[in-house]
Amino acid sequence: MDDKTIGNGSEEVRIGFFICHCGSNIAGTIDVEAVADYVRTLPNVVVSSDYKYTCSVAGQDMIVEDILKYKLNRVVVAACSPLLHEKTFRAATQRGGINPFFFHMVNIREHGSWVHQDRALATQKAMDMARGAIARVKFHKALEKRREPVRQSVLVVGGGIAGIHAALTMANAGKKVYLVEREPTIGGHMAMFDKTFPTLDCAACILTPKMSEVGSHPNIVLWSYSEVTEIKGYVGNYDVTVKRKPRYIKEDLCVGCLDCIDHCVFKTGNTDDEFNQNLSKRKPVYIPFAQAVPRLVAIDPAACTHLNGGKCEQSCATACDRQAIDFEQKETFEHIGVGAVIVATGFKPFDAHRKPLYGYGRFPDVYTALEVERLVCSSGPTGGDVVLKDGSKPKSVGIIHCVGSRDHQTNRWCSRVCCMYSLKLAHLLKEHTDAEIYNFYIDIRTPGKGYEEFYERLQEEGNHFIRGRVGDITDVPIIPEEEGRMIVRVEDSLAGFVRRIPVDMVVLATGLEPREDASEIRRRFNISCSSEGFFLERHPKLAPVSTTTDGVFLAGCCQGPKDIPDTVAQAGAAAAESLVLLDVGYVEMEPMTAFVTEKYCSGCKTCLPLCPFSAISRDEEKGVAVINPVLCKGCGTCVAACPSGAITQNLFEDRQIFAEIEELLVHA
Amino acid sequence: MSSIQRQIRFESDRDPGFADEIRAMPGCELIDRCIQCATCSGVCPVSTYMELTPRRIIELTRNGFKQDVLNANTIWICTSCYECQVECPKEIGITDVMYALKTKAIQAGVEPKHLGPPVLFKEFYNMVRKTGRMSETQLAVRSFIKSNPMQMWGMKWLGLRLLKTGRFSVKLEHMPKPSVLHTALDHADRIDGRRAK
Amino acid sequence: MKYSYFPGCSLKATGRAYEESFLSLCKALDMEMEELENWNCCGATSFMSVEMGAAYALTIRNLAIAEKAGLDMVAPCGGCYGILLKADHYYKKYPTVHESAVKSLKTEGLEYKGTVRVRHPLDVLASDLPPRALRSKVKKPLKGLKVACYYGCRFVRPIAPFDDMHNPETMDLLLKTVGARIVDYTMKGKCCGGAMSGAMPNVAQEMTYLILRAAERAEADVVATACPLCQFNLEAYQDEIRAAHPDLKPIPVVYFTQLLGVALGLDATATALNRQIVPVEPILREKGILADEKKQPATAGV
Amino acid sequence: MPENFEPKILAFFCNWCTYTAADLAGVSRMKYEPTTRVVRVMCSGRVDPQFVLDAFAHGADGVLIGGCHPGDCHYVEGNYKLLRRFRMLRRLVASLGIEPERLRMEWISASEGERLQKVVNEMTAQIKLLGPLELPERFREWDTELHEETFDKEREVVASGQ
Repeated sequence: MDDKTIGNGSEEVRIGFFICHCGSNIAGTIDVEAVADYVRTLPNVVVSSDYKYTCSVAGQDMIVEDILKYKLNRVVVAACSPLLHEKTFRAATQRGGINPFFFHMVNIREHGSWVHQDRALATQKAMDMARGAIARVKFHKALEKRREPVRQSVLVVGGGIAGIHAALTMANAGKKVYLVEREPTIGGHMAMFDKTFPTLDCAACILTPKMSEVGSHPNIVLWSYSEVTEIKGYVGNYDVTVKRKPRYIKEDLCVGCLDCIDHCVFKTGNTDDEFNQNLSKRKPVYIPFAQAVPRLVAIDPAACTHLNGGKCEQSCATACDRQAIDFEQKETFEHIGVGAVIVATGFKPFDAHRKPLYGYGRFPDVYTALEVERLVCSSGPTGGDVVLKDGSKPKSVGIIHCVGSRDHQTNRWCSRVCCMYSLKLAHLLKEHTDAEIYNFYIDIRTPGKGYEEFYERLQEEGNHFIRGRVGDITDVPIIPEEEGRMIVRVEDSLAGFVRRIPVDMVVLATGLEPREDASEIRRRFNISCSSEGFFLERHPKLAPVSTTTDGVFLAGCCQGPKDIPDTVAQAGAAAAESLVLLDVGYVEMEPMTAFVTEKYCSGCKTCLPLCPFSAISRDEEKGVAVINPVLCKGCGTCVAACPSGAITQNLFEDRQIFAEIEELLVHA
Repeated sequence: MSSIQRQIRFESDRDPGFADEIRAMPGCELIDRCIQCATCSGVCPVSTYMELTPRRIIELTRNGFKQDVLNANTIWICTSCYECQVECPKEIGITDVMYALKTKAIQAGVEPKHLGPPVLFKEFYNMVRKTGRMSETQLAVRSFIKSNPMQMWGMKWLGLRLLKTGRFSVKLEHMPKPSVLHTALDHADRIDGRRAK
Repeated sequence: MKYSYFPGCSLKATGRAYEESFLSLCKALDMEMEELENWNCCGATSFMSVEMGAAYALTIRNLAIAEKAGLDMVAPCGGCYGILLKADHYYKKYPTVHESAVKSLKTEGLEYKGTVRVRHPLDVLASDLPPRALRSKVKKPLKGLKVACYYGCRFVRPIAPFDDMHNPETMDLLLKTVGARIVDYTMKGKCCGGAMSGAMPNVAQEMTYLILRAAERAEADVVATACPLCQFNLEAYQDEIRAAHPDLKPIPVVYFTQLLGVALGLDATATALNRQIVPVEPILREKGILADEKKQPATAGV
Repeated sequence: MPENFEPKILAFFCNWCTYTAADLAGVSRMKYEPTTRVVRVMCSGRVDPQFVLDAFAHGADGVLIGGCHPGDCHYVEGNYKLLRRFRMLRRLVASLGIEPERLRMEWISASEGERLQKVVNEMTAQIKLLGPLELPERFREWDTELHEETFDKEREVVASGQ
């Protein structure tokens, strides 16, 4: 075969090769001039040059100019990862007047200079990789991106502050929003907080207006007590199934008068109130808290006598003059179509039982931070009275930072918010009890607007700051003043000696971790997790709210621990990214789909069950397989399986890959 | 004596090779991970008696302040109960570091000559190397003679109590065949973290 | 059930009540303990403090001998148990330890492949007996006896193969099985001072004081231990501790094997109760566990 | 075995997991052996057994296939399809007399840069011990042998007068 004429049609293949120094990132380890010199000797290569920063405007212009000057019809760039700059160079190729898919990229930075030390071997590897690309690009074809319309609606999963803010932003932009929340009310963790740092705004005062706005917004469909069970389709066109759990209340009839709660046969609560961190009891028919949205009661099937098959006069049902209570209610499923998805499923507080050292669950007056949030809150279980389990007021409180965080035995990461919320709780506890407050910390981290100033304020308020992670909490006194109290044993590392500090109350600043079901959610939405289990953004700096799945965005603590300002900012960003997608109105589909060459297809049906997207069907008339390009996502599994080689995947054609393999191994 | 002394360390006071020697000993490889959180000192049952808390030992060791570390009473007070090691959030083998430092101090000959623990360790070592077993009474007597002979008087009641309950034995215990152990131990490497030349 | 038995040095001296009670208990439960041939001292904390290479070689030698026997190796002393376990672990983890030990073992024609399972009597009694084997043999349940189980350091630190590192419970469960009431106190895993009791008596005695005090406050009648060093430190120095802390009442400190023996109705020689410095019989009689008959003369053998 | 033998490992990495993991290893500057030559595919399910055989036939000393962990496939189940094929392929390769260490399949997720480093280094070390595969050279030898054999046979046939 004549090499000069391989390719699309009969024209001569003219390849331009460009290798990037990336400053010293590549050139420091790989002899780029040698690679350029070598590639120049390969067949069909018309021009081969190196450049300091190929991705710069000047670098791209060089490619465009060379395409015109040397009448190039193929371009190969050896630089960084295609996941970073393939788009850039495809665009440059297009500007040179040729189809962007006549371009191929060689990764010699992430897979080369950054991971190897031996200059000769790294250079050899770069030459091999370049040769493989040169061989493959000859077989490239002109391809067109297909456009698909985008549905003008969005699914927001999770109704914490992230989901609320994202939903409102989208809804205010005129888009239809489906907000799905697992609990009976939206509000998330923020609704449980008393005040917010560093401004000490009342959390409820700033959150509940947003919650009611969600509840009444004409563009928002709010499904609480519901879960997304299935999502199919692709960017711009997702088909979603939502399971609506029975709350045993007809939502359209309930007006939230709460008469049913008053008339429940249980005169006081019979089950732990999750919203109050189990510090109080609630009835089986309940509303999580006064400002819950939607303002609908729910009946807890685990606590309700009737739903457990017991005998009950069902006084709640008779009390409701609108007959809204329906014990026969079953779960239902809603099917919706959306253009984008914002995942805002939040976090789980670290379980303090996992650090037995601190005596949580052993000593009655060891609390988690979230429990203390409820204790200091005037709508909390004690009406805002900070009292110990025996009813007395603490005279001395120890706040232990970094519980579960920065710890190889539990979670390695810094949870980012604990320092600041500990300071806030220190302030509130001081205000409520006038106790001596001891903060036991490793480092105080206050990177935020007004945060360091808040720390200073706390210092001036007379709080104690002891730099040392607590080693022991004991009830064995060695001097009389320790009698009957918990004694915190800690090295005051700035003073350089060990101290024993008797306290009446211990607060554990528990860190943030991924929810237990994070990995289930991740699979459902086809996104990735970082090693610790938080959802992975597409790029840590440049695409912080996108995921590897187009049209699925992240907001809030499901992506990593963050405070309320950052969460709201990220939720806004996720909404903005979704809006871009919706407002452009169409998505360009990558052309790497598969197609069947009819004359080779024997109609054996091997491929049919392989496609997870049901993109392949059989034309019974012709007896051949047909691939629907709209449904095909371009994985290539059917291509590899076709016994007669009738299926081709654009950009990953057999002849392209074989050419690449063989040339990669020339020097082997 | 009462003149005011300058309290400062110069770079020349450091022995960077020392930190490497310790890092190379079993269990000591993670000392650079320490964030000085002080959990070790907080949980250590005897840190209250130490001149330098375990946290400071780690910091001084990794910075090569050999003299400060080897001369502190800390390493001899450590009872090797491993509380620090299992609670360390960075999973540093703190107890192993203490062992490593003890061997270094004895190698360098800077261990306190009349402090109970180092005297006990050396007596124990010599006895076990010779007989293969440890004989409690003999060991106690030998250690007391070298560290604090007067203490033996205080122990006389204890001795009597043990005698009365049949737990006192002055016999020197030994393995049936200690010679095999002598040869075996002579052929073990000295694991002291020093790079082979 | 047959095991290799590594007594360790203390069980032949101050801790002989442990050996006596443990071996009679094993006999009563049909567990065979075969003492390791020509065993040597595990090295304890002391040897390791002087020379590290020889220290690991010393410990691993015992493992190599046990490997030849092909049985699980039972080490009742907490110190021995912890050190054997750690040596086995480090032998596999650190090439320096491995190479040194291999060279040393070779001189005796030994090798260690790393297959020995080091066990503690607590582990063996709790996991290896058929269900209800212990309970069915109980003749004198320890009804009403309030026991503070004291674990100390080495069963669960730095490696905890059979119990919770932060809240060990095996001894509690065993003694509960024979009818004892277990009191809860926060010092059960704290260090007793170990080998320092002789070398730094004032330091060690403060540590034991806190443990005994905590047990006393929890209203324990007796403290149960599973290590000769712990037992010795907690029991033998009570008079000396009382000099500094007159509030400390005498409290018997026994081996858990002694209590199990009592519950199984084993005789006084088998349970070695006569070796107590702080006698335990009075409280056992008071609770009606031991018959309140004629006082037996203290006939301690040497 | 030639001195300083540097094995060539042809690697097929899926775009979403293992290729990204390799990028992460790069960004984290994790050093590993410069022995791999990576072919990027969108999904490990695209890896055709013929690719693997072709790689060996053209001189690869080893072939590494990297995909997403089971259940994590970007295309739902492409990696399961690979797994099925791989089982067959492994037997085929073994029957060709190629050592099993030379063909490896690994699930490496986007966050497991460290794992990628470990796998490449491990595989390189194993193949260095095995030495070069040199299948093309062996093919040439076999061809010659085959030629000679047939030639001999033909001669025999001619000599026997048929």
